[in-house]
Amino acid sequence: MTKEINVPIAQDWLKEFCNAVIGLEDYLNELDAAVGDGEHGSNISTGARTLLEEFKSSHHEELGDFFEFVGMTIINSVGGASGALYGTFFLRLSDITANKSSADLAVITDAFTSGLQGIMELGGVKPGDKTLVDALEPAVSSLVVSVKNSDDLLQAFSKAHYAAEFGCAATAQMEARKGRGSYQGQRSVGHIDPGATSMAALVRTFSQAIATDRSPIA
Amino acid sequence: MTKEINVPIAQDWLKEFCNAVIGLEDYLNELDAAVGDGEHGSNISTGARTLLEEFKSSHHEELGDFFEFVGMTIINSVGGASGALYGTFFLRLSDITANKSSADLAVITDAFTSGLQGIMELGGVKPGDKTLVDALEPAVSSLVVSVKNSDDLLQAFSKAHYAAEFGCAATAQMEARKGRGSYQGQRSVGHIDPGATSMAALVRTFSQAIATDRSPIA
Amino acid sequence: MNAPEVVVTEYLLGLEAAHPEVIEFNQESRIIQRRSLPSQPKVGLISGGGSGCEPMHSGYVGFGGLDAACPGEIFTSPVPAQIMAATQRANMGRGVLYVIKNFGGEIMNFGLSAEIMKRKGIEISKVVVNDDCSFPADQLDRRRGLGATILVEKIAGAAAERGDNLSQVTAIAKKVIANSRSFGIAFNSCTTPKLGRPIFEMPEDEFDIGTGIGGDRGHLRSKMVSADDIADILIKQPALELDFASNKRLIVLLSGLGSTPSIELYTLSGIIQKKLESNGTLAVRTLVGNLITSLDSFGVIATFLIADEELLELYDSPINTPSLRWGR
Amino acid sequence: MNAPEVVVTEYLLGLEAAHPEVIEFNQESRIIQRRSLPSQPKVGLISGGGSGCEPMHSGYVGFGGLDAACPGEIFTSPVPAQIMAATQRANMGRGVLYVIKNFGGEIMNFGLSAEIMKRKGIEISKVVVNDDCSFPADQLDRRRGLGATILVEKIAGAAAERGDNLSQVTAIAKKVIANSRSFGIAFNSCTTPKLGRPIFEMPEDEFDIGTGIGGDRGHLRSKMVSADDIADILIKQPALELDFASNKRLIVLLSGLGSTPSIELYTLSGIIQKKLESNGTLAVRTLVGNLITSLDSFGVIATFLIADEELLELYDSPINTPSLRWGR
Ligand SMILES: Nc1ncnc2c1ncn2[C@@H]1O[C@H](COP(=O)(O)OP(=O)(O)O)[C@@H](O)[C@H]1O
Ligand SMILES: Nc1ncnc2c1ncn2[C@@H]1O[C@H](COP(=O)(O)OP(=O)(O)O)[C@@H](O)[C@H]1O
Ligand SMILES: [Mg+2]
Ligand SMILES: [Mg+2]
Ligand SMILES: [Mg+2]
Ligand SMILES: [Mg+2]
Repeated sequence: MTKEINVPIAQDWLKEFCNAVIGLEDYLNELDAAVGDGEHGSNISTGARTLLEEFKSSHHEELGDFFEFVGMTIINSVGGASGALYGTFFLRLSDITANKSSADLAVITDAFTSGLQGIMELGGVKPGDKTLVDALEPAVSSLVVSVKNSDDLLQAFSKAHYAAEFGCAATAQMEARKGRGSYQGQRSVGHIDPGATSMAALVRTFSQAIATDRSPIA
Repeated sequence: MTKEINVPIAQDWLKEFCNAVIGLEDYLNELDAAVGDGEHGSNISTGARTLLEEFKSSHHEELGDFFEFVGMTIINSVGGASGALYGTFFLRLSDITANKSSADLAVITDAFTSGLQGIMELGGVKPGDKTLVDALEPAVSSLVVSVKNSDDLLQAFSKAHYAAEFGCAATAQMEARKGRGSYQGQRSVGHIDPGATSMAALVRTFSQAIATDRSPIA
Repeated sequence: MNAPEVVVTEYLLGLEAAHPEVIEFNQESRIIQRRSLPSQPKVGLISGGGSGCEPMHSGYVGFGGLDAACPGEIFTSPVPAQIMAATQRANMGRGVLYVIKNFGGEIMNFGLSAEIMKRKGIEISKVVVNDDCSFPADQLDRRRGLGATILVEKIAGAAAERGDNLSQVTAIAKKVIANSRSFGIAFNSCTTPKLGRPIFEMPEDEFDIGTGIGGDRGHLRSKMVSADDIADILIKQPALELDFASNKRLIVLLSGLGSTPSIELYTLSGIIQKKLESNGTLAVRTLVGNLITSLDSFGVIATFLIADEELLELYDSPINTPSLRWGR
Repeated sequence: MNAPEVVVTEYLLGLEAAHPEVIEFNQESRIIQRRSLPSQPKVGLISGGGSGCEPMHSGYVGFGGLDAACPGEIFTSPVPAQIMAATQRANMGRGVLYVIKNFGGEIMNFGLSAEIMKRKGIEISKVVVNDDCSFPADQLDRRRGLGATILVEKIAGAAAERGDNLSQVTAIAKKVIANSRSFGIAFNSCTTPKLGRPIFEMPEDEFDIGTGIGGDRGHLRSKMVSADDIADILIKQPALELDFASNKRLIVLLSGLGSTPSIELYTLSGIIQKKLESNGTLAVRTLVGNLITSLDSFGVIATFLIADEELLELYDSPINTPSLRWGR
């Protein structure tokens, strides 16, 4: 059973994520059309395609370097609000995993916690504002509990994944207070947030990557 | 039975015509939409409204003056191709009826013949080009025959009216070679020409005016 | 948004209010005229046509452009009373050039006016713009005046401004006409205030080839094609008639028909320029925007003018009108 | 007309080709930059935002305007790589002003870039334009950057051109922001290349109040009203916030959202001016056209700036950009 992640596993995670959002491009655009400007799917897929292309030639030993590379690639290929936010998330992961070639649940939880904070700071959002934070925050809370309970990595991320999906679904009831959706005020209620949907996919693909892991550490 | 027209009868004619085309405004616009730019009804109605207004204060003894006044009013209120053409028609009527306080069928036929020529010259059109000429020309030919046959004025204009309506209907089979309809080429076939339709109304209202005439000469 | 009866008047009032230094709306005569006449008498330039084709022509009144414009009702040529008032305003004793687009209504109304004005002792010269080459050359009658009208107004306007006499200004205008061709396409019909609906229906996946202004539909309908193919359609006939192969320097205008977004216009003009260049022809000047329109039609008119040194110099010289301004 | 992936690039190529003397498209960095830097070092000005809002911002690059613009994908803010390239291009040693519209994406991407650029020793100053007063003043976050952005670029651009230093240029920009308000309405939704259909549905007889750019819908839907009522809606909140009653001289911008015909725009701007005048307020300058758009949206954004002598002088000074040009 996978107890830690390393660069190959992290890269598997990101690949799964990239393929997932590319598959969701139209769906995410449609979600964004209901509350925003109809291009979250395309934005995030552009980043995903760039990442997949970069992975063909990239090579990193340490998680810190790998996540910095991921963060910078996203920041400089996605644009919009989501590019800066997703990018910042990975830059924070990079800070916490600096000089590490592997990370266990505790470190990963620290990293995700820091990533969440980075997003909340940069975006000026709190939970309940109907953004990707509403998928990420429940996931991070769940991870924190898992660390306390000494769950194994897969257990922890399975729970985190459910928390994220649950949080994402809950955005339907929220009124957007940040981002383009906020311009609609009450009219945003009744629609799931596109950023929360892609963020839930980020958490889900993490558990996928560690479940199907074929790396030597496994 | 009316044998001649004078200014009051001519004015009755024009009033009948004005009311007729105002009533036809939308229909003529629709006809023009099919082959042109959808405003023949509005153009000609603008002129009609102006004329009706002017008639309230205008006063002319001689037909020549009256028709010049009508022609100039139309020219300076209608615009488009039809304003210049209808205006010219009346200016030609004015030339032929200059210094006359009344006109019989022979004079009227001369006047209409000259009016037709004026339109054909100014517009550079011949019969068959799918224009108002295709209503006017058969009417004029019919008047010429009526003069030969010594028809009375009402008979002559009843026949001329049918000839005009017939000619107007026949424009449906024609391809426009002049005016906006011509830009459509073959696609103009199948639609009645709006100008021919208003021109048929001009001939029809002449017979109406002399039939319902209440003037001293009657 | 407004009652059909007042549409044109309200527009003209708005135009005047927005450009008070350059033009004024002479409400009595229903013309747009230059705010102040030039200090030196020059040849006058006037034009006019149906409204709904903005900024044509009122947007081109001012220094280096027209002296007056006669706006008709929507898609209806102006009446002689307007044209004569404009003539008298524009006449500074050196004669007046009428820039007429080849539409029956304009030919007739400007023609009638010219006759009367000449009798009043004003020297009148007329040019008829017929740059539309979507109809074959043996159907000259059908060749409408399109984008070249703007070039005539700009270039002949500059010639008048520098002091040319009436026959010189007329010759320049004719040179522009002889050396320019336009071609238009459209993806829909405009909606006129009077009809309150599109003049004609156009299926989503089709477009019209050979479109004019004033609500005209094109004379060939086709299934939708790529921007690249559209560029080819727009270039083909002008290239043949103006012999781009030998005349390698062009002024190119690309006008939207009223509701074509800027991003689409520049995209298309970029493709056109690339195509020209790959054939060794250079667009030495390019003008892109809503220059001659048809209410809210979605489409374009491309205009090409062979640019020799004389025309280029006049084109480049200063102009200050509501819709074209440079050098001042 | 074109594949969504190439829409922006093709537009930028077309813009460059049409205005080669003024701007160039730096393809590697994906920015539009002034063709030649001024002879005297001056404060640099850059801006950027989602494409689809043309001519914003690329159309305002040139003498007296921006030094570089960063066009993002359709309705997507640019990425820091672009912004940093633009910063480096615009930096002539006297610092660079970022003109940021109040959208999360722009705040964040310009913010990230500023941090990095400052570390590289470039002096950066930022202003956030939030002239949209369709949201109440206690929801500052939601107040988007609209037409005032053009005024900031024009007026701060002129200040930079005359040699002001970074803090002076920044102060001017802030003064413009503090003294301007915008309000938008729209009659439909634009169609984005990616979705291939309107972002949202709007019944024929309704319209949106409080519309922004970038495909935003308004936040209040209403039944269709007259042009006169629309003018009232556009004026009301700006008049309150800028106190038109005491500040009697304004610069007024009326921008179409992309597919609003010129005749409608001038009609509306005329009505607005008349209403202002009847309250004793004067539009001393008026700019009407497609200035800041949202693809093919049909609607308008009205922007009002209190014009004191300083701002007016800077507004009037020469500018030569693809979309704004006067005095040169
Ligand atoms: N200020 C913010 N803080 C956190 N998340 C945000 C913020 N603004 C937007 N988002 C998230 O980004 C998503 C939209 O991303 P995207 O469509 O790519 O960018 P944009 O909103 O600039 O068009 C939203 O659904 C929301 O989850
Ligand atoms: N050159 C012409 N000669 C004769 N009649 C013409 C000519 N051009 C147009 N017409 C007539 O004018 C009618 C259209 O008039 P109208 O719609 O008012 O003007 P426009 O064609 O300028 O829009 C046509 O139906 C046709 O009968
Ligand atoms: Mg979005
Ligand atoms: Mg017509
Ligand atoms: Mg017409
Ligand atoms: Mg966006």
